[in-house]
Amino acid sequence: MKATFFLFFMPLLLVAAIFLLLSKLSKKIKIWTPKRIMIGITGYLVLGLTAFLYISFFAESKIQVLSPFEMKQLEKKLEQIQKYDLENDSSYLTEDYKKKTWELKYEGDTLPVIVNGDDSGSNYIIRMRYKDNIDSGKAIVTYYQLPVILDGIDLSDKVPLPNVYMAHNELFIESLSEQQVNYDRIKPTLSILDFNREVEQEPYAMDYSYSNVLIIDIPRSTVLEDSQGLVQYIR
Amino acid sequence: MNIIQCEDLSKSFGRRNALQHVTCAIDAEKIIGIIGRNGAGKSTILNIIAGYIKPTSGSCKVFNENPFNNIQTAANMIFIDDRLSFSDYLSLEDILKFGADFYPNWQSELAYRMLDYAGLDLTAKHQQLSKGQLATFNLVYGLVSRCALTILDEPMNGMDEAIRTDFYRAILKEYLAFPRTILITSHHLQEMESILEEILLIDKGSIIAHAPLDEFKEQLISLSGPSDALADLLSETEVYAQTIVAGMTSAIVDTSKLFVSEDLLRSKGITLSHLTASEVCKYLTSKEGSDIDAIFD
Amino acid sequence: MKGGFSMHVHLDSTTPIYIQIAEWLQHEIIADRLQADEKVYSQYQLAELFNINPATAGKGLTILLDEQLLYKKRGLGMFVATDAKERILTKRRNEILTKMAQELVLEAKRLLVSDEELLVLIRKTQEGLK
Amino acid sequence: MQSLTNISLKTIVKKQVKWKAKLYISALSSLVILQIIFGILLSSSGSTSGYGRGNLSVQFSIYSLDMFLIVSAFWAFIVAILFTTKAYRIDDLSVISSRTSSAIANIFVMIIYSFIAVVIMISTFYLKVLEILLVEKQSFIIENLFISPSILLLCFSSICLFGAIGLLLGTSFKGPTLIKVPIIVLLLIFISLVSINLNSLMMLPDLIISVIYLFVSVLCFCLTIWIADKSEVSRK
Repeated sequence: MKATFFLFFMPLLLVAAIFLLLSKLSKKIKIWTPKRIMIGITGYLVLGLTAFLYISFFAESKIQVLSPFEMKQLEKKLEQIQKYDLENDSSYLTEDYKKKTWELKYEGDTLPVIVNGDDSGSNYIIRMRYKDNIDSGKAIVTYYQLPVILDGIDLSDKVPLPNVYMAHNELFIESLSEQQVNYDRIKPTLSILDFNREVEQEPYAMDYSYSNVLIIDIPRSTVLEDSQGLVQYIR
Repeated sequence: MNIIQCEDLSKSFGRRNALQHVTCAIDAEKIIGIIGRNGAGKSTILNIIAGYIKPTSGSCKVFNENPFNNIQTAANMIFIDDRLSFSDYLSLEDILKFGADFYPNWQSELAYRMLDYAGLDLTAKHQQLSKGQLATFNLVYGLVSRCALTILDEPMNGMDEAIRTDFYRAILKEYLAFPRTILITSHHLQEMESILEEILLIDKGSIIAHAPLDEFKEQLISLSGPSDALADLLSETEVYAQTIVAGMTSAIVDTSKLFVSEDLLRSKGITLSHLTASEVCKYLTSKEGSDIDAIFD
Repeated sequence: MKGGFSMHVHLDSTTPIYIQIAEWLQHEIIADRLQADEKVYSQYQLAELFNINPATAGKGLTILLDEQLLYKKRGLGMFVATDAKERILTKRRNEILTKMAQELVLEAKRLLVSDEELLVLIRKTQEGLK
Repeated sequence: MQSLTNISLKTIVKKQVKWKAKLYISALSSLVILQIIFGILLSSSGSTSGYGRGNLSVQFSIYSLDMFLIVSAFWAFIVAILFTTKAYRIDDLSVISSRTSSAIANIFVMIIYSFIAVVIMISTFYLKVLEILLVEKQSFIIENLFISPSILLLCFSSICLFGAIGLLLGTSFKGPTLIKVPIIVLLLIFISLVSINLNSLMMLPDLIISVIYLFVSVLCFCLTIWIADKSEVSRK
């Protein structure tokens, strides 16, 4: 009841107050004849139209919004990816998803890995893979970014990359501190209605914990020391 | 032909009876003065005729139709009083265009000439006018609309003395040019009586007289002469007012109950004099023994 | 010059207006401003002239019509009867003069003026006006 | 006897609508100002929804038509009540009119104004969009620039509904007591019923909601005319 009151009556009172104030003021200002008001309103509408034309011609939105259909497809794809991952198959990680590669050098046959994630836990999965064509003492860490879709918007580019570096002959993987992204969405619908209807359905937000994959490629001669148990082997 | 026909008309506001069993008929194309004290019921009957309010009982027919909320009545009737109001956004000139759009018999030229004569600025707003100017404008508005039934409720209120006479003449001339039924109420019967054809006198919610002006005036007569000569005469007729000063009596009596010839009266040293219409009204509506002098006794 | 009268005619408020109108018309006839067989003012003209209700003016005309001082031509209006002036004068002589004489005698009695004195006064007044 | 003027109710209503639409236009200018105040100045951030995923937190500022519609609907309600107040009613008496013709004319003006209000609303929306575009160039997402016809119809019917309720309320207050009390009670029951079932109402498709709103509006309009037909003029 309280919420209804604040939602309904407060704006009503506010609108009423401003409205009455305006009508009091307009009585004081005598220059507003019906004709001038009509011109004013027409002008305002023309302004709105101009804004519309400007937006539609000159403001190509850089960010595309996926349709529910496209998102459904992506969802399916992501499910497949999870399946691949469970089967320790890395073949789904194509060049398309490759985002960054680090070439690291170490000494000896063991490579200890230390993962420093923040409290939010791991935002990416770490996998190791043996590669034959890598010289010993060398590791290639590749970051794959799979699609991250939130409310129909591809956020893949916004996901912060981890920091990967060698120190004291140990491989450090550090997540960066939380990254905030703001979007202004123009949605010419009634969000009260949309919100109420969406409560029933699943929002099109995809789980993103599977979406970032860090692959550590090392020669077969090297033993990866993973004391935290976060790194899984993948083919 | 009767333009207004009221039968056993009563109206009460809560407990107050504003009109009680009024029956009257008003002919077409007459100028009729509706006279009465404040609160006598003038406005109530005018409001019923105009179709603004509903009678509590009885019937009222205007143009043979029930006037209440009737568009036909509204189309042929205009009600002018000091509460006539127009939108803030209209200048006087706009108001004239406004009226011309609605009233089919509208006289634009005449309106301009009359307002020019009264010295009203056409670019002024209705609300900005002084009380007298407002009354002038409203009256012009009422006249040029040329409605078959024109109700003027205190049309001269607040007008200058000089312009009042002019506008009574204006009413008459407009009436001559386009005969219509005009109902006028005024506190100043004296200044308008010459243009009236009939008088309708209302008191305490009832019509106590409805007659052509001259008949109305002759209803009462003033007699004055030696008290002893008048005493017998007065006992036989209805006396409305009486004053005795130093053996001389003057009295207002009902003419219809006076069966004595003028010559006989004169021979007794009694002089007869006519009353003005407003005096007749005053005596007809004054309560028994209600004399301002009585308060000071 | 018909229009010029309105300014000079003042109606008093106690005598009935229609009687004043009838009297004014009779006065116009006596003064030859309205000739025999001339068309008289219509009730509307009178209304405008005196600023009175046309019905009242009509009543004034009716009085003269009833006394046959005016006659009606259908569709044309009212006209002054040929002998109107004569008849008005006779009537005035009979009615008004009698009435005035009555009042004069009564007043003389009140003021204790003897009959002879009154007759002398009348004669003197007549000579004075010659 | 001068012949009487014969004028049909339709002619008079037409004339009244013509004049009223012109003379009450300051109501529309106040809507423009209200829209600018509420839609552009006050709601600078739009409604926000945030998502946190790992070390990425995403915040969406959503600019929808809601605020513009709420302001327009409340505006319509207030304007409708204003139309039935003394100042406006007395003005009607200065020309050929009856309570019925005035009520019908008010209804038409309300409908016309509701339509214009939708156009003003859209205009403000695009101006708001332009403002966001110029201020926040980078993070600007246009999901759809065109407003769908069903949403437009819904906006129109909502504004119309609020106007209709306003007219009915305002007219009821001046109506005979015998009618006034049940109408106001009925209206209160209706409003409380709607606000209780608001959620299930909003689950319906846009078009169905519009039809319900328009139906209730028409009902209110009919009641308004009926009450006006029974009302006396009160000039106190």
